[in-house]
Amino acid sequence: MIRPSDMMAVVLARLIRDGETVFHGVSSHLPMVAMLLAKRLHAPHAVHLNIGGGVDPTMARQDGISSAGSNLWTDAQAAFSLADVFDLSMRGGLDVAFLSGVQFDSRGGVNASLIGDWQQPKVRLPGGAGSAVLIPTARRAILWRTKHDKRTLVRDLDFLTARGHVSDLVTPLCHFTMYQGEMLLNSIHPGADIETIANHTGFPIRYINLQRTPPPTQAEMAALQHIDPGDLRNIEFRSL
Amino acid sequence: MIRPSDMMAVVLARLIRDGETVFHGVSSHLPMVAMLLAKRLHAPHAVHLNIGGGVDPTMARQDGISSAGSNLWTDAQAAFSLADVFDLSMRGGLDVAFLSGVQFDSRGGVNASLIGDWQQPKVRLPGGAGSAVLIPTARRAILWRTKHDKRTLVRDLDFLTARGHVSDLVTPLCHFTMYQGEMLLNSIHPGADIETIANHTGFPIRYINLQRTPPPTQAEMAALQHIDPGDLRNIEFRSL
Amino acid sequence: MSKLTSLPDALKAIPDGAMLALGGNTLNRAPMTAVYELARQQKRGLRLVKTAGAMDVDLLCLAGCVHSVDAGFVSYESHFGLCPHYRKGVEQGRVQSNEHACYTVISALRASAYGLPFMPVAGLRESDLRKAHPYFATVRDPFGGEELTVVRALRPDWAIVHVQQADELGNARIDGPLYEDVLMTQAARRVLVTAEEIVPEGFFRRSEQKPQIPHFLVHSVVHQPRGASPSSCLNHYPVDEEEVASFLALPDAEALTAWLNDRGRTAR
Amino acid sequence: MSKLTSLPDALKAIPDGAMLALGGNTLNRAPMTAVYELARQQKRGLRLVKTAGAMDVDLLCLAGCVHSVDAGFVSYESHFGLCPHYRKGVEQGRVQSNEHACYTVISALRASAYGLPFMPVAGLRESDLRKAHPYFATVRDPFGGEELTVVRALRPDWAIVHVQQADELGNARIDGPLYEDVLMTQAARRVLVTAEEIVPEGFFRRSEQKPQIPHFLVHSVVHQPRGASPSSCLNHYPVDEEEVASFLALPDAEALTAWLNDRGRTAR
Repeated sequence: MIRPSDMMAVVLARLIRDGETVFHGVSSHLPMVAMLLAKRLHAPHAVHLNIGGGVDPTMARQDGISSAGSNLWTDAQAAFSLADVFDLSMRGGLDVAFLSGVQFDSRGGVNASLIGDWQQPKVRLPGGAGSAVLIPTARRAILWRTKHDKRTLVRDLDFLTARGHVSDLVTPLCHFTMYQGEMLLNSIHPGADIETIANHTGFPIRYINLQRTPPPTQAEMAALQHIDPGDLRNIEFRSL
Repeated sequence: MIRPSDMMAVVLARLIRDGETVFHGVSSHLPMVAMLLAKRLHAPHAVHLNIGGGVDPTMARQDGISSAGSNLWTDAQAAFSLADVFDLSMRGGLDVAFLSGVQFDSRGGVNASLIGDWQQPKVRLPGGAGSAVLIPTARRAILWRTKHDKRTLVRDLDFLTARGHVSDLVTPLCHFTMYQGEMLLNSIHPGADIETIANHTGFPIRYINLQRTPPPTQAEMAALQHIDPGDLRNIEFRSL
Repeated sequence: MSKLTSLPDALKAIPDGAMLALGGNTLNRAPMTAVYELARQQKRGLRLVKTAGAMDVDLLCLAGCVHSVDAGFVSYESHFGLCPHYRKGVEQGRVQSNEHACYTVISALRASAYGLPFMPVAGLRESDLRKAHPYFATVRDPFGGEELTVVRALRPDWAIVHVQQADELGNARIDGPLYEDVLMTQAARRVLVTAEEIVPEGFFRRSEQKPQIPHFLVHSVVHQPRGASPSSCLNHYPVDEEEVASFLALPDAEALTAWLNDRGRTAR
Repeated sequence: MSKLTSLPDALKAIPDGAMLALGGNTLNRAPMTAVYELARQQKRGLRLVKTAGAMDVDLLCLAGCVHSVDAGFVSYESHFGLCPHYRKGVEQGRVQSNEHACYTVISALRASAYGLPFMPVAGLRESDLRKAHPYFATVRDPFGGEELTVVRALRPDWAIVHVQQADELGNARIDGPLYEDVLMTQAARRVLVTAEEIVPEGFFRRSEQKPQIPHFLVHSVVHQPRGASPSSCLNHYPVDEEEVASFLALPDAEALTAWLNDRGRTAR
């Protein structure tokens, strides 16, 4: 049995290419672990940027609470603050930004702001953090969400926090990629099937070249165990 | 015989009030020494800001060449970069900026840019450094110049580098202060007289309350010797 | 010229309705003891500014201190989830949520630090944030370029930051992540520093690590060991999860008062 | 992934006509050995950017490398006085002087670093600089305020900075005054670092003093002890006054060639 957190961490890691500058923010344990995994496996020269400002942390310390804490600083090899990262993206120098949200549409739109009417919201969400400026400016914005249902993948967003350079959306069931402004189903994770996905998705499922997501390899699982013994990659699932 | 450099350092120092934030830039040995003098005597809580970014240096090291060097850093008590100082002034937080130039008019205008026509200058000067933004934004801009002649104090500037909150102009002969937009002669240094000043000034000399500049006191001279054993205050006179 | 004072005295200077920038990020180096005391003093109408807030914002919302929150993100991150009291406050119309991208908070603070009424923001394009909030507008590039989104300056009345070391004059040194703290001290009218440790005057003169916050920007200094707890403070303590959970278990504002009083007795 | 290279090779990548930001300030931590090599390679049409330049700008003007200088101040400060070759170049129309307030250089670099076409500048008001130079313009505050001066972005093709320590990857640490160096590395398209000392990979991971310049912004690293001399370098050497005087005694560009060759032979 493959845990969704392991599968998602591995899929996110595989999307990182060697040498890319990659940022994740708060509440981002899955991308944080994915980044460490990618650097350990196929992308040793990817650059790990984060809110605390430590460049390329090894995260020998495993604090569980924050993906913006000083465990991303202490063994970093340089300083590059959150403001610096944003500036980098604004001038076109950020390759990848990992971002999440609560609603996603089929055109790469993200809502992390609110449910209901924006002038009188039914649910006030945490907010998009960097999304509104990073999704339009990073070369690729990779989205992830640990829920996959019709309230999450919707036909129409209640509020458009950001739209722009979204390239991927990874859920516990599958991996979408953007093609000509539309989210196409790219691969289905082990254990899921297209009917389940369609029944849990609020927008029409379309694809051109449908694949099975390769399950985590032994090397990937071993590396995951090594870099994330505290199972931070599962923290979003534990708190569901 | 009172040296002009001693007299000028003392006059500049007396203009600094306790607790003020005070900035000087490059080529500014006289204000640099004046600042140390003021802090030692009547203004211990004045804040010494400079290009290197060291706040309140004691300048135990006496390097002669630069007033922007790291001798203003090593024993500073905090960091505040040149950009920080400019920002401070822009938001109204800088009390005093010491600035110089090559031409000055009777309305507090400064030319540090060029002699002749600006499209085809006869003499290219070093440039106003921070003048164009500091003179309009610092509470008080204090000007000094180690020359006092009709080419320096002019009726009309060849080029207006900056105008704004000039409060004082100190020369080897005298001290002008601004009153209602006009430079009035405020005090005459020992050894000078009003005829000499008038003959060496390109704009009409006007005053309302003319004083003699009190010569350096014994305490001031002793402090000068102590804080400036290398005679940095005289460097602009040596290079004339 | 010592600026050392007690936390209650320092915070008495902050009036109702003040705009406050709070240092740190989520559960990291937030000035929590000062936040507790703001709640104890029952401040009203505070306008909070932060890129990413958590228990600081949530507690002040529960205590009824908050008029508005200018932030990019308000949540405890994944482990403790959403901020219930902030949410409820916004949903019931008591708290105004001025959502920013975290970067537009930074840009708005930079505008104030640079003495400007606004700051252009390159990245803010297709987003309902622009239409929903009057602090966004556009200007045209006078050099022949396109229209740009700009954000209005945020000029906090106070910045409150917790640091590892400070001296009595107000020179303050942060170890590790700075977050937006230094910018906040430059954007705000006044600055309150709480510090784990008060070092002797002259300490920093002998150090190669100069304080990032110079004394003349700082109005009050409070010696407050564990002043960021239950958020973390590098070289001192991690997040105190039990304490966060204890707060989140409080049913209402009345319970909070008792809870804060408990902590006040042990702290003083 | 070592970016270590020789200075001649590193500078071959810089084409004629490039816009170059030079680190340091006046005779302090300027990348002088790189400047010597630029002159040796007879670059043409360089557009220099600096808040306050001195021998770096002057030498490149004498060598005929310079098209324009965007700076607030160009002089050796009081001791050695004006820059004769810069002056002559401007006065004879060979060098274009784009005078800035030092702050508008900073603002123009910030604009590039922030991905913006321009930056508003609060302080630039009554000055002929505004009318003389097309890189100044105005915009109106869309929040109902006044007109503001703005400065056009400066986006250097290269920033060249000299630091005390770097590793082979390009992580670079400056001790003491930063001047505008860090901003320059963020505003420029590419960065060349010359360093007094090359530290082993991992050195900075164990240090509490993190490099202010991260590796991924840096394209080449050159091990260049005394690379700022004759300007000063904190913890290494003061200004070499004899060397500055020796340069200032050169009668013409031909003499400079011989003088640079002398220094090239001893340096390599």
